[in-house]
Amino acid sequence: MRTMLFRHAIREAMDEELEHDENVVIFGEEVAQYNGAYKVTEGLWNKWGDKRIFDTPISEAGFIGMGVGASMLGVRPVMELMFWSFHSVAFDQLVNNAANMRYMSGGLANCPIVLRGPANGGTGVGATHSHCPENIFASMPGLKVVTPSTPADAKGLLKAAIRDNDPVYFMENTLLYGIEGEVPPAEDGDFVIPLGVADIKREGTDLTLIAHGRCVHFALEAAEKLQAEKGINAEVLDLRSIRPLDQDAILKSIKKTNRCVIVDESKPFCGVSSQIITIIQEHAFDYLDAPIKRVCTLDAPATYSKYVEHDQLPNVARILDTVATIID
Amino acid sequence: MRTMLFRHAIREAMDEELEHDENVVIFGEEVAQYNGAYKVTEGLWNKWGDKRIFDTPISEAGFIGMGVGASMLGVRPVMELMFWSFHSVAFDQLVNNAANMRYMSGGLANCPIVLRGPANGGTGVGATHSHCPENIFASMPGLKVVTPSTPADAKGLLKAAIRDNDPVYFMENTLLYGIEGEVPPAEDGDFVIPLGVADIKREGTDLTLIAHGRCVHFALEAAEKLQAEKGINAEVLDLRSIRPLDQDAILKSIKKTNRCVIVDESKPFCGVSSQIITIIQEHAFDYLDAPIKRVCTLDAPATYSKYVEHDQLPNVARILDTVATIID
Amino acid sequence: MAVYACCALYRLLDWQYALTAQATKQLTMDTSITPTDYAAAPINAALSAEEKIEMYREMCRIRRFEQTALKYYNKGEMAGFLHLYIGQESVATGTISLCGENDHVITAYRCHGHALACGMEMNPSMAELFGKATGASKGKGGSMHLFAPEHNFWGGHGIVGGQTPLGLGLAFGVKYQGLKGCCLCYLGDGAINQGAFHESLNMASLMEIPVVYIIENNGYSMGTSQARSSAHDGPLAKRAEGYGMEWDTVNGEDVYEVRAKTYEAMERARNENKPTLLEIATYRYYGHSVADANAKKYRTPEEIEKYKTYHDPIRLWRRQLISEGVLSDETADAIDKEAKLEANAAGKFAVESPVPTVESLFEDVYWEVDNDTAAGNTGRHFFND
Amino acid sequence: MAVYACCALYRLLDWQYALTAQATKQLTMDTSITPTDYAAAPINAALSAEEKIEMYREMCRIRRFEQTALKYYNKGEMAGFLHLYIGQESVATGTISLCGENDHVITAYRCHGHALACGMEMNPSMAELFGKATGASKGKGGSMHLFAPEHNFWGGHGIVGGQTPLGLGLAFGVKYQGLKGCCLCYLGDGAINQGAFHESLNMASLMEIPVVYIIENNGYSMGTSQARSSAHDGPLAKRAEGYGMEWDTVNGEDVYEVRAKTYEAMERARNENKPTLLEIATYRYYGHSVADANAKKYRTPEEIEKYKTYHDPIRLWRRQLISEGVLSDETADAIDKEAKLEANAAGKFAVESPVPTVESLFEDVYWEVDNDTAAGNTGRHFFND
Ligand SMILES: Cc1ncc(C[n+]2csc(CCOP(=O)(O)OP(=O)(O)O)c2C)c(N)n1
Ligand SMILES: Cc1ncc(C[n+]2csc(CCOP(=O)(O)OP(=O)(O)O)c2C)c(N)n1
Ligand SMILES: [Mg+2]
Ligand SMILES: [Mg+2]
Repeated sequence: MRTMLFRHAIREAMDEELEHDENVVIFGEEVAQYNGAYKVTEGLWNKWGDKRIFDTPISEAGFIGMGVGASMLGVRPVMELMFWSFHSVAFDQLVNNAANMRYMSGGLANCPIVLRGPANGGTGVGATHSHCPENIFASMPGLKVVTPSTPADAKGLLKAAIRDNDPVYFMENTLLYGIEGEVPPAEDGDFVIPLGVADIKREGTDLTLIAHGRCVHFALEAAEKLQAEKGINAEVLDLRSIRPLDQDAILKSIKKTNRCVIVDESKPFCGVSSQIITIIQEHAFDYLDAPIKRVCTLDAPATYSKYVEHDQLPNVARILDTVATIID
Repeated sequence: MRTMLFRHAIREAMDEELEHDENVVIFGEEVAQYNGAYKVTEGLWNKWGDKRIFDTPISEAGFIGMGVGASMLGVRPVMELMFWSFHSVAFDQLVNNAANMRYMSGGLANCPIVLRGPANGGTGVGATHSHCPENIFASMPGLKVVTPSTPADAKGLLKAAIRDNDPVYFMENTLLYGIEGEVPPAEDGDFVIPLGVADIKREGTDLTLIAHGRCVHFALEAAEKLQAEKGINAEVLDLRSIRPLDQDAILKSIKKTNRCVIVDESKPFCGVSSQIITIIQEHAFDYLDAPIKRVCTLDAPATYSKYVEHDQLPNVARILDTVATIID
Repeated sequence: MAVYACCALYRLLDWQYALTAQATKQLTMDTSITPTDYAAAPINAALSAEEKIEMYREMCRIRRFEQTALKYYNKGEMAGFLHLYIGQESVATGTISLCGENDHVITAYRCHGHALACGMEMNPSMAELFGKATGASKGKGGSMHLFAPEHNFWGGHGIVGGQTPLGLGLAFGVKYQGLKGCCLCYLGDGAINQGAFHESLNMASLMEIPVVYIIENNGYSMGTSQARSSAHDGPLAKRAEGYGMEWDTVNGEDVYEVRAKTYEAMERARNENKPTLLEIATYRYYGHSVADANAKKYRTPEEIEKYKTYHDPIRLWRRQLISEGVLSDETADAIDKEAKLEANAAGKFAVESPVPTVESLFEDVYWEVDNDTAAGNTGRHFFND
Repeated sequence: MAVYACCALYRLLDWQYALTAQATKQLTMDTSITPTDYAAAPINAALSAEEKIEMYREMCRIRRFEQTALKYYNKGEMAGFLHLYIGQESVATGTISLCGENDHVITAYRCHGHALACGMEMNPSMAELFGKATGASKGKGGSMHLFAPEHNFWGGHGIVGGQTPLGLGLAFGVKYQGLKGCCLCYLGDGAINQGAFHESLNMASLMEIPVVYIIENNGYSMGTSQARSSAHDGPLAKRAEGYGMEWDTVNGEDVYEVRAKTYEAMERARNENKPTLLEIATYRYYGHSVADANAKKYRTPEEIEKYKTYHDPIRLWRRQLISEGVLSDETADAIDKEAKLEANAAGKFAVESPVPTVESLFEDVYWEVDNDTAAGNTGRHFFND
């Protein structure tokens, strides 16, 4: 199978969907003529021209609201937030207009939009630029939140997101843009991965590591170490989408392993991990042999300092330490 | 002891703090000449005049940012959001400038602000006006979140909030403004309730009901019914502040009762309740005789219809039903 | 710098500025405006008698609808807020009378007038205010959030200024789809100070989006007079100049003027993809919402009376049509009575309508779930324990 | 309507508009501007030779500081972004040279120049870029978030436009405390299209807040030329008229002009509590940030060369002072060399400084916790399991 970069997988998804549906239109800051701040949209402007992909002013509330409005008429905007952190200046459009439109209209209006861009720490850009807001948006009924971890998932999930008739917030990670992975060739037909299906990235029996986004890679690395160093066989479950959530897959794995550590780059207080714990303790209470533990971003605003930023984020060492508290 | 209305207790707190510190200044939409959309600031403009309390345009990002900026110079703004729901148009000022300023300046700048106003459903104003964002703001290190349930708590906690040197987001409830309760007379001296101290609103042995804000009243009513109808003696723990959080009080009560239902008006996904569950299952895992259950706002955008809004919110009947699933 | 570009047609509005700024001026001012100057504009000259009468009927319907709603609101039949449009009917009626099949409308929470003018029926509108299952939004939206996409009416939006980028988007959609149309996006005089509106104005002008922004300047945002909420030099609409955008001011009590100037803006949008910012002077008779206890405190009873007496848009239009010989007093009364009956029937319909079920709370959250698609059936969507 | 108010002094800026709009014009334009017109303004006439030289020194320090930073950034010593101010030094230097003890400064992420001009030292500034414990913010803020409150410098802010209400607040604070001062709040030409800025302009004018907003118009927001981001009619600053606010345009390469016009605005703020919107034409030589791979794609190498050759503010000021007889070539070189040595020393300081500890992550989150108060010790503040 061919391999490709994460960023190119995302681009390919957009390229194919631009082809697939003439209502798909891409906009955001620097996505067209500049080719994208992170080169995710590279070449699309050249190929598709001003109508299908264009640059906007630095007006996130304005352009996202515009996307929501246009989507009600059947346009399918795929909008880039240069950083998901900039959700803060467009929050009303994101959580009221996009999330509530269908509801408040009793189903008469509809909002088939995709917002995508990087949401992550780890790049030395400090507190204002390192938000991981998947917990916030997933807490809002009406929204869907997707956090791919591999090039193939990124492509397949983004295509599903663009075809979805509900607002989908697609959170990438700048530190994954450069990773390479297998992606089925375009000739093999449409490659779409449904939202709401978790993926067992590694089978195991002793412990479940639940993760999403970049943390999946930490979990996988930790799992190999656990196997090699302690003979612990960890299962790694990649949530892939936070809402809809594959609860069945979570519970199935827990019922098999009876132990769980959640690796989650969002902050601990009311983070995604706290919701997973809530679900597990309710639905698999009797299957747990130990409290569920978690490895989240340390609970302070994101530091700038590259000397400690790595420690502030979930990482392999912290996962191993945490696992050690519930299994040996 | 004298009794007073919840809204008057809040007003008295502000009145006293205006007196206590000349840096305290109140502003927001309609707070001065109109006397407040919910009459919480009634009379203060008459008494204190334009310098200490004034009206702003409908520019939440502008006026909250102004408060943050002024606070760095030692001014102590107490700002009203007519509805906390309007946080959506000022989110950046609230979660970046207020929450991160101290951090990003390495402690050189400081943000002693209070944002207050009602955050609740139940008044038939629909999805855009019924947000309960305590989970969102409490998830941000750097912020403090307070949710009083009685007139006395409202007064004492607001005074503590105004004197606090960190940003405090104080969430009231329009449906509590009209309740009456005992409040120590002003002559008895400064009545300040520290943030971070939960209050046992009812002692019990069989079950802990954890709540905050208006849900405390539902919990209390449910507890009386449980006692009367089933002989179940429920403890009602009022969190009072969400961050700082009185974890000790929570764990102590759980270790006594071994059973817990959380009553929380925020939405279930990543709500405050999910964080409490996370803490309990980690720190009191072996003390639990049953999974922790919760009664949250039903997971859809807030409906407008008064015919079902009550059912969408936590209420006594839902608490009783939920309690019945873990104890009889 | 900053010389106020004097505008000859800026009458009522000028007056209103004076009014709010210096309350003493209000009783001495000239109120002898006759709404005829714009009758000769081609778009008005082309009106048939029926069309003129239709507008009269529309205004009566809006007012009667709201009077009925008010009655039930006061009886406790409705939840939350009720923001009445009474006094402003000429704005929605006049502007929306110009809309064709590719023109779209969106507004804020004071939305009943626009909804009806777009063709939304009274029954589902009224039932929505009641929160009944037969409401346009099945009781989920309420008074601030009426919707009728089949009539190109896209709400009803509760967050001040939040609809302004949506209006941009509707107009963008029309243009994207290669249609000749525009979007009329309404907002209040207080809403102009929300950031999202500013962003929208810049984008509309920069990207040539066929949107017409209409400030319904009724002089107040809740209890705050326009002078206390907006710094400006000349009309509010003049802010458009900062974006290289066309603008105009309109005397809202004159249906002919409303139509003539809005038509110009709509044609500019449809033919040149150029946006316009219009400011229409108008007045609300009731409080900000019915719950506004201060409605007569931040403005004098005399001020309100003056508007009702001299500037009521329905009365003025009726007088105009009668003077044109288009309408007789009897027909006018009959039309009004019919509107009243229709509103009463809608009230009755709403009263008798069923209430929503709790299960229905989870409908209309996700399209994919409602439509029982594969996507709607994959993964957990709702998180009630 | 919308006639562009011609402004005789609008030279460089006019040119720049032409430049970005029609790239062909750039090589034929007149570049023989001599920065002397404003030398006679009282605020400039009053300058001592030392003060003039001080400004030269400041500009050299800013440039040398950033060149050193760039060197270390390219070596991989820094995290994230580095937004260089090189080419714009006259703006921060000229404007901040006017600040007294009650004047405050706040800006966006391109903040090194303002920080140094305010009096922030090179060592903590450089160490902050390195993320070291000796950094001004202990390595927590980084390049975009320098702070020096003891010098009335309030950051360094990363969210575009997010600092503009803060600037309003600093100015409000000065006024509230009964002091005679103002706030200089800087933003870029791209930032003007953020909603928060619009809200701030209205409030500043309406509430009479002594703030001076300074648009540093360097022609681009990342890869987007001003013409592609803002719709306007005349200068960007003219948007101020929509708020009844004073405005002016400034040729940023001329320190005298920068000072003369900014002084006027500051005096208006200090004496009359009236805000001003200034637009200062300037240019950045490097990419948006050092990571900007396209820096020479969205603008031609010739354009950049032209600015460096004919409009470099340091070279122009140096030439000016030499022609005034205030500075000799030798002294000028010596000052520059000293600045370079200072920057090198700061680099060395940063290299040798200790890194932060993981424990320090939890400092500076809450004042009450850091100060070990009762409040800081009540309840749980941090939620690491
Ligand atoms: C962002 C936001 N802030 C505040 C409010 C509360 N609010 C609702 S309407 C209103 C006044 C708006 O006045 P205006 O724009 O003039 O419209 P009008 O009511 O006169 O039609 C206010 C403050 C809101 N709904 N949204
Ligand atoms: C709200 C927000 N949107 C986008 C960005 C990303 N961004 C940072 S700087 C910038 C360009 C700003 O240009 P301008 O205001 O002209 O300032 P300059 O860089 O020229 O100094 C962009 C798009 C951001 N930091 N914040
Ligand atoms: Mg109004
Ligand atoms: Mg710029």
